[in-house]
Amino acid sequence: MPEEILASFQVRRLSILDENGHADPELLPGLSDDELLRLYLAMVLARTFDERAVALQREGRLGTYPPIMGQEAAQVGSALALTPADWVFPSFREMGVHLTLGYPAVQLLQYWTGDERGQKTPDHLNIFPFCVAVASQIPQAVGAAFALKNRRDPGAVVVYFGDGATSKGDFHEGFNMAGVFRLPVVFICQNNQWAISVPLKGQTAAQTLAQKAIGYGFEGIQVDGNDVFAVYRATQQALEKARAGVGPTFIECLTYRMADHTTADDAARYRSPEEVALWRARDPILRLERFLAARSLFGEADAAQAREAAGQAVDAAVGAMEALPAPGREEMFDTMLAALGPRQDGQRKGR
Amino acid sequence: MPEEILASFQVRRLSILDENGHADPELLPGLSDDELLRLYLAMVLARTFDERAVALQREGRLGTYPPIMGQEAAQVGSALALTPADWVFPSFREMGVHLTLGYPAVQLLQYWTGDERGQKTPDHLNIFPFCVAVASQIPQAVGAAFALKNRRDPGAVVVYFGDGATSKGDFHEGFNMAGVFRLPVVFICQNNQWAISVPLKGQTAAQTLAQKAIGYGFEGIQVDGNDVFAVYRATQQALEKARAGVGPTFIECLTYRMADHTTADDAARYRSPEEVALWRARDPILRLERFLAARSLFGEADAAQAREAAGQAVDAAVGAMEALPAPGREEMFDTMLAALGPRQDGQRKGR
Amino acid sequence: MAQLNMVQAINQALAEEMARDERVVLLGEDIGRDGGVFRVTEGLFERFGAERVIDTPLSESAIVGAAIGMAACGLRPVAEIQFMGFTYSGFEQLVAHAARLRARSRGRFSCPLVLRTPYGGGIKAPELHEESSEALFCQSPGLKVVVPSGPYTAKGLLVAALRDPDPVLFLEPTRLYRMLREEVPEGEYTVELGRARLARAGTQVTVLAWGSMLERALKAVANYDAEVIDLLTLNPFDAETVLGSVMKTGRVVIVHEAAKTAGFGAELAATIAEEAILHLRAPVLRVAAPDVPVPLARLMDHYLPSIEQVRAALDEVLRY
Amino acid sequence: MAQLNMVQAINQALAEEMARDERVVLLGEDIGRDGGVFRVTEGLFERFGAERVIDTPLSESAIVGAAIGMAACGLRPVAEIQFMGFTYSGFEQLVAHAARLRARSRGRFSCPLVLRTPYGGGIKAPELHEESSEALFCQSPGLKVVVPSGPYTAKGLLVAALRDPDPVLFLEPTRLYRMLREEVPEGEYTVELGRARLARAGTQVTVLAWGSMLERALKAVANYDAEVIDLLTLNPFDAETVLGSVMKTGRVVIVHEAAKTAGFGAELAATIAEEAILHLRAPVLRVAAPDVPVPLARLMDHYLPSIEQVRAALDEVLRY
Ligand SMILES: Cc1ncc(C[n+]2csc(CCOP(=O)(O)OP(=O)(O)O)c2C)c(N)n1
Ligand SMILES: Cc1ncc(C[n+]2csc(CCOP(=O)(O)OP(=O)(O)O)c2C)c(N)n1
Ligand SMILES: [Mg+2]
Ligand SMILES: [Mg+2]
Repeated sequence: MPEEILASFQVRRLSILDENGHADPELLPGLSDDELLRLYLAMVLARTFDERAVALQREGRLGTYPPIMGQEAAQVGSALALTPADWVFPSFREMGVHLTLGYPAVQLLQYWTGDERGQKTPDHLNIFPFCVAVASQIPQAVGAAFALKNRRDPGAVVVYFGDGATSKGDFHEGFNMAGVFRLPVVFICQNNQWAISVPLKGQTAAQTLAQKAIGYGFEGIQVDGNDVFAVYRATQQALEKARAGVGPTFIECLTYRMADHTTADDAARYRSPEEVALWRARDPILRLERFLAARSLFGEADAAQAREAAGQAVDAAVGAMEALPAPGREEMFDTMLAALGPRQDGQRKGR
Repeated sequence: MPEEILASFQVRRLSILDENGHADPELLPGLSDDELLRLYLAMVLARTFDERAVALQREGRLGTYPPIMGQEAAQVGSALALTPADWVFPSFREMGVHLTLGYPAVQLLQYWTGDERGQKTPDHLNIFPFCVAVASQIPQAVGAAFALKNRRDPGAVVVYFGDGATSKGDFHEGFNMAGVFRLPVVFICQNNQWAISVPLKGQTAAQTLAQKAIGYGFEGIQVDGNDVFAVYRATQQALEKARAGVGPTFIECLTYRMADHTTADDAARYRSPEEVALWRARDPILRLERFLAARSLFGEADAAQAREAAGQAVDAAVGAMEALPAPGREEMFDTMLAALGPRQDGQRKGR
Repeated sequence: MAQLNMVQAINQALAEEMARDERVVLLGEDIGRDGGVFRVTEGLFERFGAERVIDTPLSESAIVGAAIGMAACGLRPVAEIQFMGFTYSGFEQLVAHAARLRARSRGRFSCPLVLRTPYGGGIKAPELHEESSEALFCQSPGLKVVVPSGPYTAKGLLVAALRDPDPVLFLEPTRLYRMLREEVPEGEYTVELGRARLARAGTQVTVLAWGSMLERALKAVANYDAEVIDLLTLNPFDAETVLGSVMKTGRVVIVHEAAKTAGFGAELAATIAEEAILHLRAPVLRVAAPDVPVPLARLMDHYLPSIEQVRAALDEVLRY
Repeated sequence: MAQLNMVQAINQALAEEMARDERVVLLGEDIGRDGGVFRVTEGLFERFGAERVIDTPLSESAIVGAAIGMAACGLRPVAEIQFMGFTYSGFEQLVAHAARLRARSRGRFSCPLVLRTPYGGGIKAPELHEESSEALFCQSPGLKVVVPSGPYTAKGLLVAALRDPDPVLFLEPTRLYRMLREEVPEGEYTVELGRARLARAGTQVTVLAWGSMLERALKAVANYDAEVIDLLTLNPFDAETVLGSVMKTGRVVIVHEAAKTAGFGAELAATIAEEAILHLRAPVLRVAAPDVPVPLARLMDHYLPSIEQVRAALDEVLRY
């Protein structure tokens, strides 16, 4: 009768590709050479876009911008596991997801100049607008999963957020509701270990974020977030579970924000260069290059060529973005409601 | 490298006193006969107050009232572990805590007639007002714990809430913050298995509520909430930990709401009489009586006498409450701000 | 045609729309098996099942947030928040997200949800169960705010809200739930959003009211030559009808049960002071609750505007 | 006396009060080692330590909620919400709890907290970083709402807020943070809460403004005989000063950057329409943002009231 153990739980960690480019053959997803190269090119595109965006901001050609550098494996690996039927709810730092899914780079740039037209997702993609209010996209994604389930839709929902988001009430309410109704949703946390200046241990006393899933009665797993194969595999398995009606999964991608929080931030104020250097060595692109090289899929020249091609694509997007006309005053009115009220109507006409 | 176990967790359950009144001698708290009787009398007082309050409501002499029947062990057992230096943040269903700590019964009744004056805690008690907005008292309690720690105050904070509250964002944000700062706070959930008509499994997919603490990096334990010794022991240990700077504890008291949610509710709409009967047999008072009887501390006559004395005390409170003058219009103004603004001043004067 | 109270009228509107349109789903606390704490959703769980009448965990922010995701993904969610005072914890989802999704996505996604919540005082309930904070939500340009004043308008406005392509906050005056009975046609009819209703014609003074104060205002004007306008929709409100009446009478009394300062009466008065000032013969008076937190039952009669207070205001403006 | 900008003035107020009163503690996101995203708390973590300058998890509701508990237990918490748009997720704690604790406990507990947040548009920041939803908080009778318009008033009002026995929402106009420099005395002084300030004397028209719109209003009136009143405190606002000026000039233009409908300008106009109508010679005009969601940077100039719009309103009322 006295003290007994009611329940036991374990948190697993998945990693497949190590820093030297060695992959665990049993866990390696069965990807063709073409698919492997696609992963690589998508990561290079994400990195290139990011570098260019930061540079544009420095030149005053873009507004405040949140770099994704270091998080390419987490973004590209998860995005490539998706199908067109799936829905994506991003936070504000998933440009690598967008690019991988084919969201026009010109629109991403446009958005980061402060032009909402960049948020109009093309019709063939199910990507919600960026969401700056941390964690508030999570219950929305859960609602989308409700709708998919209710409509017997074959898709699943993937929602992205950061480590900081795990402290918000909406993280909790969304997770809990998804658990209760076993909804087809995959929660992907890019644990880049910083929420602006607050390190992980200032965000939670929990040893891992993955273990937070225990409180909601579904599976949580930590993956090496700089390992594109681990991220891909975990996402794919979670999506399968979701589609099979088994319910939600929480994937913690342990990664690192290699750059400043945004271009308005100075990370040197609150973290050491040593820490950054440590993680630079764990660069997700580097290790994929090593893997590909070992498979003779890849050489120095290929790297250069990939970067060159990505650079051209981004340059074209920059050019196109800068050629766009400025939004007119009526943009404020024209998509806010299906039909404006009388006062708004007057205001639109300048009255 | 591949899949590894990162962390393991266990959730314990504590029970000391079984339904037949047998106690585990190793775990039984070292209480004197007097203290044991005090526990008992406090539970009888709580039960008696509750019965009378429900009856008064039926007669139209009290407003909507949320019965505590069945939860006396959880309330009295935890309250008796407190010291005067501790702070209490109740939800709205802790009349047993209030009575045990010496909160005037007349004020409790007054409050449930819809008279805020009942919420003016006497100066010698540190009990926050009832909090109807579910879970919102939790971050406030965490703030109080911050203050105690900051001021090197010897007290700790105890915050009460129900199973339904565990779904709220404020539960999460408060727990998480308490974990990060290792604050001296004890979280006591009276898991009475229902949140109005929603049963526990509609509230969470987790197998226990106690396991939710894992996500915050501190200890969670389930206790038999109808076992006053288990509740007392767990609370006392948690308070010691809090005072020693070890941080928060989450105690899930698994109990049952034997009555309707409130006097405005009809539980027969959503739960079976069998379930209620099952839990009636687990009545926390019954099993304490059996324990006391086995120790020859107690006979039938004592029970009758205890009930009689409690009845008289409550009757006196009812009489005193009903003799109170109605609150005057100026009551709305007089304690809302240290100094009213000019418009409020005019409104107070009827302008 | 049956005589229904407001609870029945709302229930009927929900049932009919659910039968008509399978995208309509309900979610909220205790709305399923229990039929809602006011029994507004009674019988719908039995009739439409757990997939369309969803008992949620106790999570107001997730209720609103999930409704947004549902709405964007092709459902027509009707979320219930058990009492208006608990909308505050879903406030961010409602004003920062539901009200802006169409704008943020430049029309790619819309958010046709209805958020129903019992609202207003006078029912002897605990704290936060009697809020009338409608003005908070009238500052969200993408959100409609609707307040029926009786069973007939309740049904017609709710059906209109359910079919609206944008989010609607639907405030149900709790005090009226079972107080009034009216002829309510079975089957489909709508009351247009954004239009006020002339509740009583008159020439000397215009009284503006909504929700449960309409009932009180109508009682108060019994012996006055007063025109009474029932706003019905607060955002966007029907300035045309309001101004038309004010220009005719030259006198205005606004009645609302929220505290006076920054209540929705302020917007009405301000609009009148901006658009009809040359027609005014008297000060624009607001009869409202005092600027104190909503009290509990035993002080509620002192808090809510009374018939006498409305009459005193009428007498005052009529002195000019 | 030094020339300080508003960031420096607020920093100085915090530092001085923390040195004077050890009960004053700060909490918020990134306010510690990072010194706040606007550097308002720079140096305070180093000077006062982690127990008094508390970097919290990313939890707005808990920040406000914890501040309530701290305040009730004898501290003087100053909570920072990183941008006003994120107060919405702490809304319940602020309006349902902080603003009511004294009333709910009938005076046993009080809640002397200050909630600081950057507020307003024009800084080219992402969504929800440029909200000016002050009117939402002016409907909470137990909560004071304060908006400085420059470094001098910022320091003096903040010190007054810190010493106030009740909760104060302190809105810092982000656009002004580094735009204006003023003489700011070192050491203690206060600017009284609840009092407006005559920013410019005049006789023909009264302009009411606050926060960052004051700067714009002052520019707009350059060639007019206009009296400009800087509200400083919105709740409770200084009706006496406002009405005194209006009764003198007979004309009013209200300027605010929030959307027009149900913005705080409505309360001012309504009060004037109630108390000073016989003195008015012209419609009470509001120059405000249109009723649309706050846009991003590239539309912001279309959204915020411009000097030209203020002048057009002045010209219009002066025609009467
Ligand atoms: C609710 C809310 N609070 C504060 C902010 C300001 N803010 C923007 S990003 C950020 C940190 C987010 O950290 P994390 O969730 O780890 O995501 P990351 O930035 O690392 O991608 C903060 C505090 C916000 N956007 N939303
Ligand atoms: C935020 C909020 N939402 C809804 C309600 C209405 N309500 C009152 S009690 C209750 C259920 C609470 O369940 P639980 O936390 O288990 O406490 P119990 O009533 O069982 O003591 C609900 C939904 C409320 N008071 N607060
Ligand atoms: Mg992060
Ligand atoms: Mg319960």
